[in-house]
Amino acid sequence: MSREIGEVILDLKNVSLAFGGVKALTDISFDVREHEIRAIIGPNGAGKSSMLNVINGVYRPQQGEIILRGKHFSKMNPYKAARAGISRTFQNIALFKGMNVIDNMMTGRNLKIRSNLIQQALWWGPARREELEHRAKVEEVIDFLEIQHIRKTPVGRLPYGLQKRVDLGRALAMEPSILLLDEPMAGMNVEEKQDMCRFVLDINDQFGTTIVLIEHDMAVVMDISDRVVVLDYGRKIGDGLPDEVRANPEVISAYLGASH
Amino acid sequence: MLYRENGQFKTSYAADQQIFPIAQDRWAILGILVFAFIGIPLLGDEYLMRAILIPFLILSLAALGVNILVGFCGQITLGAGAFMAVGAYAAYNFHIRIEGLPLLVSILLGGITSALVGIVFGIPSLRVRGLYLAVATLAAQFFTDWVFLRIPWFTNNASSGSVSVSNLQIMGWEIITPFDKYMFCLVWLTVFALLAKNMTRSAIGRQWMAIRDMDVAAEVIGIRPLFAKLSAFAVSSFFVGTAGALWGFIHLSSWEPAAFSVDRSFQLLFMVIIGGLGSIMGSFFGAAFIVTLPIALNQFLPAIGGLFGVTISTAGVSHAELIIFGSLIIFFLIKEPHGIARLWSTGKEKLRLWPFPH
Amino acid sequence: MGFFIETLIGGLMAGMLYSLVALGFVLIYKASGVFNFAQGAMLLFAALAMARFSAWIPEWLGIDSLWLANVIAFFIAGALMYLVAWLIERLVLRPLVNQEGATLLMATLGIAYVLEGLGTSIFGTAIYKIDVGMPKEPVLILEGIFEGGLLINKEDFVAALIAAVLVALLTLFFQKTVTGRALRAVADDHQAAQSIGIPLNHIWVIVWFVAGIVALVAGVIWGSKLGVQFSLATVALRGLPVVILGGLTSIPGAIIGGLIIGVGEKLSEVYLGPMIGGGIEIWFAYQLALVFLLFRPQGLFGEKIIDRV
Amino acid sequence: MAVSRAMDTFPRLLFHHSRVRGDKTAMREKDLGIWQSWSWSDVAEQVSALACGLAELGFRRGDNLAIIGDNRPRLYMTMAAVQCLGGVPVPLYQDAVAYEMLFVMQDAGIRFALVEDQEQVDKLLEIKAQLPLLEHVAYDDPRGMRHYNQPFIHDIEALLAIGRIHIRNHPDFLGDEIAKGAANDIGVMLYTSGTTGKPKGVCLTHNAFISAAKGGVEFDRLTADEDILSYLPMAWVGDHLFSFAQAMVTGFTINCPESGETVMTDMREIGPTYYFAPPRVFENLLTQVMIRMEDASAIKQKLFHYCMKVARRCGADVLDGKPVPVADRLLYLLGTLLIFGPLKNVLGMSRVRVAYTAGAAIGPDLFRFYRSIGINLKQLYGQTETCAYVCLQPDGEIKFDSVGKPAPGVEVRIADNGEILVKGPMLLKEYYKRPDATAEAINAEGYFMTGDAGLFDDEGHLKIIDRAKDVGKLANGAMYAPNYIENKLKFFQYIKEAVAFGDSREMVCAFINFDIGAVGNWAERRGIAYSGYTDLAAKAEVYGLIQECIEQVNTELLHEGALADSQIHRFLILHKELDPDDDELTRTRKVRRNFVAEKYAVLIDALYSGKSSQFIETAVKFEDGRQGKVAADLQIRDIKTFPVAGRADR
Repeated sequence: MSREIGEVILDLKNVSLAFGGVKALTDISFDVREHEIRAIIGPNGAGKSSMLNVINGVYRPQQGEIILRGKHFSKMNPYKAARAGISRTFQNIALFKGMNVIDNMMTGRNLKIRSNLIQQALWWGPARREELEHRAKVEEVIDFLEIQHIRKTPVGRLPYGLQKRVDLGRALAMEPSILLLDEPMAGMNVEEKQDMCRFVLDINDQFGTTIVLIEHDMAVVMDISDRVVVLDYGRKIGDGLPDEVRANPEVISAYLGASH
Repeated sequence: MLYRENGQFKTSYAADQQIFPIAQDRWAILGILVFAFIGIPLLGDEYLMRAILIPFLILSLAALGVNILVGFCGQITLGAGAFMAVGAYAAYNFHIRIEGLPLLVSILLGGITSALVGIVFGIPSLRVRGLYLAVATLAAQFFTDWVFLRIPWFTNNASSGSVSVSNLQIMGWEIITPFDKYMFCLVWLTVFALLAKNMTRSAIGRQWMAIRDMDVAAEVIGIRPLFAKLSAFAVSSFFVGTAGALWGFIHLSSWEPAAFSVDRSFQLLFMVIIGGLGSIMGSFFGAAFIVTLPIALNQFLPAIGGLFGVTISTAGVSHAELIIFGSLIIFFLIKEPHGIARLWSTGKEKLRLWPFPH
Repeated sequence: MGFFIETLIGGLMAGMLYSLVALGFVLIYKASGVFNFAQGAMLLFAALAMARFSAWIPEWLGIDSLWLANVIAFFIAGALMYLVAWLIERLVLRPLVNQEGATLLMATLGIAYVLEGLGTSIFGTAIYKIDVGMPKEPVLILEGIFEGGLLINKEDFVAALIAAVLVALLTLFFQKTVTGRALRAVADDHQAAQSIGIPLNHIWVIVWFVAGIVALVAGVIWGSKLGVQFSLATVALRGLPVVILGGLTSIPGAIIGGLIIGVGEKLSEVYLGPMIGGGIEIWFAYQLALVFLLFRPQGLFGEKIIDRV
Repeated sequence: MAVSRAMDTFPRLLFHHSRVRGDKTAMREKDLGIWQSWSWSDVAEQVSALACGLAELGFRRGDNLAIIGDNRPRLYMTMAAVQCLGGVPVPLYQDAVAYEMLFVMQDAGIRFALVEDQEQVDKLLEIKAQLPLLEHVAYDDPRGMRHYNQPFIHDIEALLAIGRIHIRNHPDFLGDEIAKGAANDIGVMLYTSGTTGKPKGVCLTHNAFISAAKGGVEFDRLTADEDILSYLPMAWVGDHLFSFAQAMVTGFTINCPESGETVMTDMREIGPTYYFAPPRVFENLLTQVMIRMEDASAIKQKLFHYCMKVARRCGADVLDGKPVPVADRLLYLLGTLLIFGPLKNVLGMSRVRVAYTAGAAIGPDLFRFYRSIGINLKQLYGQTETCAYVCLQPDGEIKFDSVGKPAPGVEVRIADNGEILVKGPMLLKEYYKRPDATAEAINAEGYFMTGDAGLFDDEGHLKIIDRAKDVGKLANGAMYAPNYIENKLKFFQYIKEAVAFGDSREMVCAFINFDIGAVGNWAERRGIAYSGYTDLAAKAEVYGLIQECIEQVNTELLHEGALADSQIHRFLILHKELDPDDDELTRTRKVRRNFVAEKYAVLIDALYSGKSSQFIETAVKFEDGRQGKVAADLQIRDIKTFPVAGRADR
């Protein structure tokens, strides 16, 4: 491997999150290094998705802070996170159903749009130029994800596996430095899983994107991730290299408890 | 069936992203424009222009505006009539208070004023959605109803409560005859439809649709709901406002606040629903449908009644109109929730696939 | 002070009627997720039926008793409302099941048009009187406490009383009867209710019927006060801010919201009106609701919406 | 640069086009959502850079370069670049697995390879140890190639870059190299598929392909404005002729699809004017058309079938410009508007002026379908050794069962044993390093022996009968081609399998298997009750039905000169269906003639001994694996044959 794992770029310190009285996350700290693939695992309801939602500001934690490239945020919001180069995919695919694949991915280029509303209304100068440039960028992502044959299909008509891929494509179109993947392989068949694994590794390898990933399939996690955080009932019960985590008795019991 | 697309390949993104990528569509739209600009003025009579075509053109413009907000950005509004009123009265005030202000500028300023008011009434959309928002927009409606009825300044202290404009001209072209009015509205609509189409196919349009389809995901990829929603309110209100100004200035010449009542708001909403939410084309279909339906009913109902020996009074016709209208809305919602535009695009798709069914 | 309290009470009385309209909205929204814009049209339709039948019945049956004629007319109008509820469920709700809220809202606008058209073509467009023997004369009360006493409209008082009784009855119906409990179950969770064997379609008919009866009562009261005419349909528009304020899913919310709006309208009309011009009550109610929305988007008693990702 | 004006090699043709139509599009490829285009001058520039880059890596005159990948402009350009340097491109089938490639790579002594992508690089790495000669591998698509650090693996971009530097330093180099080239140099080496024995490298000269291409171009009046979809394997001679040689000769545009999955869509977009596909592609398309039409509404289906009836009646004549009644012509016009035009559009064939098919026999129904809806589909005949150029069907002279007339410049002769012999400029120079095979294939008079048996009909059209080695002789010495007869029989929908006998016998007899579906249907319509195949096979009515079919074949055979003696005299309907499970058919459903002859020897005897019936009992395997026996008393029928006129000719 030629990519080299760098310094810590994302550091979460003592994050706690509650909905009403229900605690979703309790005092969780962990860090993510540049260029690594960091997995978050845990049984259902362990708070994995909440963790991602805290990182990119969809949920506001009651306590704790997020340090992104040395900048402290007590609260993130999704727009700020996006600006800072964090993009993500969703567990229950959150594509824009009324648009086709290209347009969905074009929304991922939104932050890079410089032309204003009037220029766009006139389809004039910079607006037109930008449309064409971003289309070209999006086409590269389409090519990368091998979804050429559906580029103009409305996303609602796509099968589940392809929707997941488009969701990833939209996140990639942002050219993120950190990519959060919420169960990218859930509900897929073996072949689709393999494809998705390959894409994740390729993204990490080719663009040096840091990846934080939630995944259920332990085999996949152990294969592709550099370090693993284990959550259970909103607490961190393990953190380290895949092999260390696998040997951690607390992790084993949590997984056994969750009937594994 | 009529489509022969072999050989229409695209060698650049510019060609691929044009509004009508299929040559046959380009020819069709060109044909329609030629007919509208040359054919109709040659063939149509004054009644047709005054009673059907001018209202159709202006309401199409308003429907475009409503569709931007409701269809593209997913923010339900029941207050479109209010923004027509704001546009009309603002343009009126600019027109009469500033000596020598060109007509075009007055109308545009009317639209801009409407856009500003639209932004103010769009603020609740940042906090509430769906049905709650629909009610919030009614607030705009009732507020403006009241303002233009009760605050004399806006009507230049007109004692009757009705205002009127005269001496409409653009660089020496006096807009007097129905033909003049038709041409003026047609040019205006053509330009604005193009602007609307451009917006909906560029970044701003995608922002609106993203907010409509999945607002959380939109925010996560860096779309600011504040900007997206308020810009939709502003652009929508601008379109609706200029339509209001045209309605007052060109179509009515003199009007009262009742011209822009809550019924007008509902009417505009029906246009975009029946025409097709989220479709530029749909706005035209909807406007055409709603403008022509009452006229058609007025023509045909008594005739049909006559066939069965029943005389249908004018009042009877208007009652029947309500019933038929309401039934049609329900029928459309059940049978084709995406409106005539969807029928159109399905039909087009069928023609492209012909003779295959799918 | 006395004048203020008088206004306040007047507002409360009017508010009670708003509550009644709002109640119709809430009932239907809770049970079928439909924001029923046709509530006003139902009100108009019911009132028209009541007004016309109470006039026709003495003619047809030769009954002299106004009271009896009214009772018969009330039952006929009630039956009509059942028919309306049944037709709506059959022709509109069932085909549109599982559609988005906005679609259903539009559908109710369609229903409103049909009902208005039907109502006026069957019953005519003139202004009709409903005389159910409501006392018209104003009374003075609490003369001991306030100087000059408080002038209360007896009719308003009776109306408020009827409204209160109706609300109480409905509450009982919901809490104590099997149908009522089924209704609540449906309101909580459509699918769950269906899976334990509650017939959704039947429930909808009942809810729309109940809403129809509420509309009928409200129509009778408004009608006897102002006469039955086309403009009654817009009364529903006055009910809207009430539901927004109270929360779409809350019956107490509808009542309290109605009272707040009623009082607010009257107070603003009396105290604010002279400053900025008359006729502000409609938009004032709306602005009140709007400002309120900004701080509490789900209304006073509505459930908080949590975004799940 | 100074290049000879003679246009007798492909590099010279290329630079000619870049001079006379430099701005015209030479190649397109659907990539990144649009059709990326290269003009002839772009191509010339890239080819120059590629050639110089290769030269810089050490590519020398006479070297062979393997090209492996899907149809990509860069791969076609590499062919030209290699030819510029006097080397020989050797395209390989891209879907072959590594060990299948090994033989060709070794045989051709490959030093350089240009491949499409990571997948192909991996294959080469897998067999690299067995390829000591292989020095350099370049790839076109960098996807996934980041970690391939081996010094002998190059990105094509890097190759282009060093090529461009080379051009700056040695501006005359390439011109000189091209000038050294001669028309008689080997232009390309294509490996035969090698159904028997190892593949052989067929060495074809520039002159051979240019002659073949020119002949075809003149024959069909192709121009520089044609568009062709290049989607068939580059290693196949047809693609080399159509997509490379003819494009180079005329200057028309080749279009590479985005991927295998999108060929249909890409075809619809491009709408080629010149199209080639093997019969199975046409067959699949037709099947799709029929299946999709089945979902159509009843009215539309009626309309479709009506229009197709009109098309069958007069479509081919309209296409050939023959006289057609006015009413039919109008109906056909209507059909074109409603059905044929749209159908061609969805098939991507609206603009097709000339379409060819070859490689296998095409069913007459299939062929007729395309022609009747106005697609000028024709057949051609040729081999790798003849640049796929021997016979072509001229416009307006289309016969379903012939492959047309000898192409311009080609001499065709039928040997005594029926074998087709051809001679012309398009012949191979030799088999690579196989003088023995070369000597075997080309006879003393310079004719190439195709190995196919054929005959010319009265109008000079060539008909392919069979593989020459399968052709036998009747007792009277007349030619006898069992496959040919069997295929004729099998064109009837009622006949599923047929086995003909006649080699060294005085007459031809046949076993028939009918199609249980079609005949069952037919029987039901006539109210004939039956319990199964064996039962139905014994019915006199069925015999009558089959007999009619065979009689028709006999009348056809009568007009086929040398085969007139092959008319079927007697036949029987087998009591069971021939079955791969009983080893009577191969798994690809070809009849095992010898096995069947042995197994049913008693039936054959009965056929030739003039009996009118014969009892037989046969062991069968049922689908569930059980063994069983089927017994029947088979009838044998005589069939009317027609006297052969002009027997004296032979």
